[in-house]
Amino acid sequence: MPYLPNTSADQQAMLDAIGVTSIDELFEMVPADLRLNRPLALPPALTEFELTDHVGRLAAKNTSAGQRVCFLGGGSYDHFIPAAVDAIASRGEYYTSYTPYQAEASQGNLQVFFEYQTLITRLTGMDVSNASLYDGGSAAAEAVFMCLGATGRRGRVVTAASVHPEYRQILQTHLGNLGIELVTVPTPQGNLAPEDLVSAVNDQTACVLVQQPNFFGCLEEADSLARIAHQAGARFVVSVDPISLGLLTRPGDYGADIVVAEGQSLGNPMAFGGPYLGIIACREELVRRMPGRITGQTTDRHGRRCWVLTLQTREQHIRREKATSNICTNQGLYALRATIYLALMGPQGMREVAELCLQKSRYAQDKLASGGRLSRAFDRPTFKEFVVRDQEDRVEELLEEAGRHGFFAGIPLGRWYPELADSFLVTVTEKRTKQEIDALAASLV
Amino acid sequence: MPYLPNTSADQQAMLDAIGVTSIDELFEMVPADLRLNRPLALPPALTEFELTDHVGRLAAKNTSAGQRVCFLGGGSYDHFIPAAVDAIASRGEYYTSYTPYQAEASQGNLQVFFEYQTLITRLTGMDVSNASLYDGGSAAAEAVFMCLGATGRRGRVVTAASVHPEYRQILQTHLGNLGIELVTVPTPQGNLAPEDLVSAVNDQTACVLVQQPNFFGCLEEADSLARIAHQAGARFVVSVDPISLGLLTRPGDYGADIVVAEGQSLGNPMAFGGPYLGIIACREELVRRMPGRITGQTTDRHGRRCWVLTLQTREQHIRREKATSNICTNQGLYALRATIYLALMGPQGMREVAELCLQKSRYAQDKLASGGRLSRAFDRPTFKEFVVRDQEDRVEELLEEAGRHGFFAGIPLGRWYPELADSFLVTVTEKRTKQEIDALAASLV
Amino acid sequence: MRNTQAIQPLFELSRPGRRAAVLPKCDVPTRPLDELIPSGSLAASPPALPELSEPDVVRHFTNLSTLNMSVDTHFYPLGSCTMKYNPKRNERLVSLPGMADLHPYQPEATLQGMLELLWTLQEMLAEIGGLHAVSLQPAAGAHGELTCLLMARAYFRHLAQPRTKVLAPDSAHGTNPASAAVAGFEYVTIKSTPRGFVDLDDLRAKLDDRVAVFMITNPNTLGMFDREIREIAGLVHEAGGLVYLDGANMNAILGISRPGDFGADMMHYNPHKTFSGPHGGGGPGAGPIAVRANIAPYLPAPLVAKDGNRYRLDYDRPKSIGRVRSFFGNTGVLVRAYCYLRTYGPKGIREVSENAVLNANYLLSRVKHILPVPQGDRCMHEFVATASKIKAEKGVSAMDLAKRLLDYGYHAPTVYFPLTVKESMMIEPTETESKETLDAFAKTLFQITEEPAELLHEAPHTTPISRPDEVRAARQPQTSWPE
Amino acid sequence: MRNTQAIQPLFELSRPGRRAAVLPKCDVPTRPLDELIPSGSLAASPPALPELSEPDVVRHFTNLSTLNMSVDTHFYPLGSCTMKYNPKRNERLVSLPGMADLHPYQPEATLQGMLELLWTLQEMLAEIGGLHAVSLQPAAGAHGELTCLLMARAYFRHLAQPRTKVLAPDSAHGTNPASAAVAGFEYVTIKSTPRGFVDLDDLRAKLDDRVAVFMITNPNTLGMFDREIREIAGLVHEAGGLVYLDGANMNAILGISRPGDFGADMMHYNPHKTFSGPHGGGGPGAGPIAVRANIAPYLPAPLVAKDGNRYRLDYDRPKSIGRVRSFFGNTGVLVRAYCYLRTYGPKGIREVSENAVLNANYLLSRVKHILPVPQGDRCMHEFVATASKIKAEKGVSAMDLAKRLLDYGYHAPTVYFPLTVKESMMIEPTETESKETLDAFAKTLFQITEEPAELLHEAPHTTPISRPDEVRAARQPQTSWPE
Ligand SMILES: Cc1ncc(COP(=O)(O)O)c(C=O)c1O
Ligand SMILES: Cc1ncc(COP(=O)(O)O)c(C=O)c1O
Repeated sequence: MPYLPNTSADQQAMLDAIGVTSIDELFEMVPADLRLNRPLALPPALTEFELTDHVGRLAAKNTSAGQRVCFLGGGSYDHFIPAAVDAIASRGEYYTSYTPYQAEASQGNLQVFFEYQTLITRLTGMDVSNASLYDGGSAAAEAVFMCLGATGRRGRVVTAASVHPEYRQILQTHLGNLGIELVTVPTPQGNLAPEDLVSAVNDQTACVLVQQPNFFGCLEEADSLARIAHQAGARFVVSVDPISLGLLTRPGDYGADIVVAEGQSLGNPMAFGGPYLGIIACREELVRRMPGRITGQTTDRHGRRCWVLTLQTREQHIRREKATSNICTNQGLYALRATIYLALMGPQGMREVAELCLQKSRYAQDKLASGGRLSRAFDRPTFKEFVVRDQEDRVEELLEEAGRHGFFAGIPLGRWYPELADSFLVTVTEKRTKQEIDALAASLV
Repeated sequence: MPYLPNTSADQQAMLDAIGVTSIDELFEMVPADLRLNRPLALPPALTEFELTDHVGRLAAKNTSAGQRVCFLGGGSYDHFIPAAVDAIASRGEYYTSYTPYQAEASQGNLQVFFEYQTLITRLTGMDVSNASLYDGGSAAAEAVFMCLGATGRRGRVVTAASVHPEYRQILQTHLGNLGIELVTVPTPQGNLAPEDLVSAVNDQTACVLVQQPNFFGCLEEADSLARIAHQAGARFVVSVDPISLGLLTRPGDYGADIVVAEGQSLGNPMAFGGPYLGIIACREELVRRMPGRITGQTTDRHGRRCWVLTLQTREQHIRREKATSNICTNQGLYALRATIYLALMGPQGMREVAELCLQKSRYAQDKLASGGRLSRAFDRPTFKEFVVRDQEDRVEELLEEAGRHGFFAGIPLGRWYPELADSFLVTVTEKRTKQEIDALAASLV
Repeated sequence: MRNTQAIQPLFELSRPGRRAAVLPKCDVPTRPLDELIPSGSLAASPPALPELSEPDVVRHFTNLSTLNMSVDTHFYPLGSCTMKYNPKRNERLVSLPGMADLHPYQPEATLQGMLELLWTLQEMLAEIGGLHAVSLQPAAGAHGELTCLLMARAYFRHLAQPRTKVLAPDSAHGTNPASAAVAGFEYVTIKSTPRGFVDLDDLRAKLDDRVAVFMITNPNTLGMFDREIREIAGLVHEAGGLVYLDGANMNAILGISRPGDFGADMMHYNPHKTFSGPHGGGGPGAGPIAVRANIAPYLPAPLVAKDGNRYRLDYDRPKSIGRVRSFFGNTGVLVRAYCYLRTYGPKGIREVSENAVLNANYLLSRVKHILPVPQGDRCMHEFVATASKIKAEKGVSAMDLAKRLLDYGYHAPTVYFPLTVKESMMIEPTETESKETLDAFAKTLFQITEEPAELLHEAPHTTPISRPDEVRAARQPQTSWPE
Repeated sequence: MRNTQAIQPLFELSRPGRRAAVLPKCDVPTRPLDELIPSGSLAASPPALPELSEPDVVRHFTNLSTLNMSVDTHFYPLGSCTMKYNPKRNERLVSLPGMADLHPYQPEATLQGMLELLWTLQEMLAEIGGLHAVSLQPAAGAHGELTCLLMARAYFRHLAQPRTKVLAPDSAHGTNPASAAVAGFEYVTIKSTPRGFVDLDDLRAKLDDRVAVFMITNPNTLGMFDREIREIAGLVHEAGGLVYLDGANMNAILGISRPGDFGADMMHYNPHKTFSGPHGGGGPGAGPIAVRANIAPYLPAPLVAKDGNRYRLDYDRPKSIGRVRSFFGNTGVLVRAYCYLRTYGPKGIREVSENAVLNANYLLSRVKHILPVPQGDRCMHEFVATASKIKAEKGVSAMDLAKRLLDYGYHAPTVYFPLTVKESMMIEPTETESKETLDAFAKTLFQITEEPAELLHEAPHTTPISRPDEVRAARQPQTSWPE
């Protein structure tokens, strides 16, 4: 076996040293009647060449986003990934190491996480970021848990239909289990109307969670919403698209208490949904409720600047049932990738990628709406995504037809929004060209 | 520009420090009338995304060997490359370093080259290997130069038609230039008949160069040929397929004085012909005529075992016009890849890959010959390649037809051997399956 | 020889106007920004990120990486984490465009290869666990624990049983109690016997009709297989509770004993441990869960279903607890697990555990003369030694030994966990290490115990830094670079 | 912290019976070996290679790599080698299956993308050199030199002129004389002036009707552009000879001055220097050559030709000297060069040389106060300082300084070349280094010159080894591990 160094000679020598005669003897601890007396029913072993061939064939049964022109988004985005990200993240010292419990043997990872935390605070305008959570959706749930604790309010959590439906499902799983009401304010106009929020919050509301830009690609009136939440004594949690922060106001500047985000778009492949990167950042006062690992700067025995995991008394391995969260393994490698991505992009790069998304997606909206059959579902300012309504209400056919022309044209919304069964979500990243957009428009008629 | 750190502020500060007012001033050394007064006529700059898209499109205009079933060989082979080879060779410390002139900052490369040299001597049964030459063809030329020097004979060099035609072209380029006769013994039976060699060599013959297995895939009677060469006082040079040495007698055991080989098959991609790996190994007595770099073991100031470039007095940077060769930059990275490949394969792996090539290619021969239209051109034992004759003498059509069925079926031999215009060379590596071979046979009728 | 300049924090390396990434010109007619975005929503300036060239960035992160120990470079016997070799072939295959470049909302017809792979993995994990249904959605082991506990709540809610308690031994990993709390349970600790087994009397005493789940790690965190697991499960089941198996230590029993067969109703796997998913400096992992038929209806949606030879995502699960994560899950880690299982096959996968246990017992036999191993002479995949003797004799702590090991090129074992053993060093060699490595490690450990205490208190001496001031880090936390 | 066990030579790590690679079962009916191979040709036993597991192999080579300095990790001002940043995007693109997985004998119809790329590269290299035809076949710079000299022989043979001599300045790189010798020429050295320029009188004196080629490196190895190059070329041409431009230093004059315009008839490029091909620990490189129309017929075959919008390999070149390498050439390096040139474009490529020259002159201005720079205050892309003063004053040699630089995390400059300057240190920063790096390097160099001589004689002190015994290595050469 390629990964098993022990030869039978090694095994014999080791058994002798242990003082047993067979490997079976070592398993005596396992009562005979609990042992499996047959081989596991698994498919046969494959050599590296056979495995490569086999998985290659499975991969070939998929149509990759690159084989068509991808206009899909909805929380997972086809942004360009610079080669340097892959080149660095594929170094064994990064991807085959584990949590930096031994700071002296992990300064590489610790400094990267410190840099990651800084980049996230700069991007979001918040005070503190942790070193990653699983994904944007579970990060939203963790943020809500923080607010439940911070406010001591267990009455309700308010969110909007314009928040990613799967994120809301995750919230429902947890809040339903705890018997806390999740109020979802409808967004018929494509965004959360401040007046609707006013009537949804009450003095038992732990927090308000909105998404900016929202699931429909529309911009929320974030500052008004923040004010309303705070007036009700609730915390304001925003789920953002990190790419949009190259251009849009930083959540810290309109009053967010906690910012969460899906970090996939920062240099991580779409990979059928994972691994992704759960971003969470908050205000100073909430730091001791922050879930997951946090890296802090300090000095060593010789006064040298260095980094360590800090504030660990929040964490499960110390506080056990009193911990702020149960998270242990996080998404370190994807925090590294995001750090490299942001270091390569810099302020100008982030600004430009955001502007390209904005301009191209606006161009696509006008182009698609110009045909007659399709129209914009919502008349709101958008960033890189928008909802298109099909007069003829034949979304599935339309998208299948576009597929035959070589496009992943959009995401049908009916599965989450019965009232939008005639609509689909179109996303335009910086990778899409005018030519591709024009061709899409031509194919969608 | 992504690779230019200097900002205009940096440039200004640097110009001030130098004491000039503009970058142009720095170029005053270049007479004005020698300066180009227009931009170079090059295609416009591309961003990383545009370049990736552009080169991706160029790549898509090619049909890769993996997109068809590849039965091509003739000195470049479709052997399997384990993932670990790419993973290690893509580490920056290997591929962005240069010749280990500073031993203290290059022990990684030096030890790898020492291990490479050892693996090559073990594989070939020779005493000394260098740290690589350009490719198998130029290595053959270097070997011949060694023999010219060692024997002092400038009369002729004898080789056989069964040696790779391009290698013989390289020899002709050099020997023709030096006015030394290159005698090429015909091989109508598919191999070099000892009696023919006897009449080709004379007392002015510097060396005999043969290939084992030869270009037609056939085995030469290497030991008899060696004896004949030595009886004539000539050196015996053999060009081998390293993969075959998992199974075949080592050249050192049948009297080779110098062994050369194309190392591509040892973990290196076919890459349209390069970079490849020129392997050369010789007997002790010839070591001071060896071209290129050689790594030697020694100890450092503290008595620690270490490695350095040695016997450099052979080389151009020391001996200049008296050097054994003009080579400077070699193929270090590909020597590394071969080292990793051989370390992964081990004795058993090399034995098994050779046996798979042998058995499968023999199966393919019988299968192809069973159809009626095709027949084996030579009735000689072969290793992984063989020559097929088309009764109907329509090789090009036949191969094109096979191409349409998804096969790179073989290499037409007419371009080098008019007498074999009705034949083509078929290669079967360990990667080819019975199913693929059967399908090839079915398509070649 | 180290390049100290390149590893200055990004923010020190930054210079105004430097750039790495350059974006293409906009090829569509552009509009003024304020026409597209309400001025209030436009940031006054681009984000305050560092400005670097590509060579700066590459040199910075390449040098930083060399400050880490890792499985690719060092023996990494970090107990409970199963730091085994991460196959390069898996990395190659998971990054094929046909695997990595798939959008989660593509039509299922364009995902048949991926769905086939994931469906097969579900089947394999059910078989290995001896259980009936599998969800691949949880993102890590702890997430799997939480998901199963949420399912238990739903299950008992459905049975109209008000069960509010989760029990687990004191040796349990921190995520067990933490997951119980997040799921809204009251957490109760069960004593262990000196050899680390569940104290049956204490368990009996604490079992009642309020107990929903008993969580057990078997083999436990001492690397001991609890012989009484069947009896334990029996007691829990009698009391109407469910048995949860923390599968972090599955590396010891693959193909040898199946949780479903010894009484577990629910379990999670840690593919990043058992199935060679790389640990990524802290993650990602994955936390697939396997359950008995009676729990299956509560699994989070979607699962991969097979109709004839078509594969699809099955969302139609009325009793499902819903989602715990967006999209499908940590697919990349799951693809690696699939590659790993396909590489070993039925016979090989058992050899993994055989050699993991052999290596651990061999190392135990080398170490016990140096540091006492309270649990005795046998273990499964890992064992826990104690430094309390040497601590008493010359004041050298487990931490001192751990730090000194770094000097000799070994990552430290897990120290101070489990909490049930004083000055504990939890050592898990894994099956991918050679006898020579284990011998050299034991020899070094012995050498260290002979070294003067002062030297050890100040260790490590050859690492880039030594003994960071953690108190200061926590007192005045600086968790980001000042603007 | 180093793992010393993993870097033992492979042969010490080997254990009988250990395996990494496992091959598939044979799926065709097999025959006894002796039926297929004459017994005499069958090896008695498999080759005596080391036996290792995959984890062994990965850990061995990963740890070994960290003993190297490299451009990705360190400032590498190795004069004459242009150790610039090697773009990661080029590595990604060259390894696309559509580039890396192509057999050289595939039908041209299946190679149109590759041939288009190579044809365009031929065109670009002709334009940059100001010459007319390009061959991409030579495998490195020295190989390009040799190829051009072989063409010169053919050219003069064709003209029935018995020209037997190649001339070059004493500052020429060793490959120049060596290539001349391999091509069968008599090699004659031309003096240089103190500032490193060609001594015109000596050139005149040695020019006659036996001279075939004058080889010149311009900018020369002191990093000086020879103002008299036109005149020099004129003299050579008058004498009926050809001018060869060694293009190793093209990084100084891209888009600024073209060899063809200043009189060169033939030249080579070093894409692994000028066009960012990685140096690979010694190679591979490539040595494309560009020549004037009158030499074009002698270029090695094949070239890439374009008919309409089809591309093909043109073998039909009756006057060609033939082949110097098998197959097409070091394609992978050429693809990287293409990517590099497409990244910079016309304006950018000139900025490369501007910044290379700016960096060199800036560093010269920092260094000259520490070590004298005989050539004066100006240079092109590199300059040569001398340690002869400090050698005289305190016995510290260029080698001592070079070795000590390693301790501070800098690769050493090229020392003792060119031979025309005593105790020479040839420093080439390249354009991809930042001002801060150059400042820090100069500061360190100054610091070192202040350090005690004894310390420097024994440097380096922080590298894995120090001052290997080269004499011993050469006296009793051990070039492989004993069987
Ligand atoms: C025994 C045990 N249980 C649970 C966990 C949690 O798994 P994860 O880190 O994947 O969330 C771990 C690993 O840290 C563990 O060792
Ligand atoms: C001036 C000069 N000429 C020629 C060469 C030879 O080039 P290569 O090493 O690519 O053969 C070099 C590089 O080593 C050089 O610096």
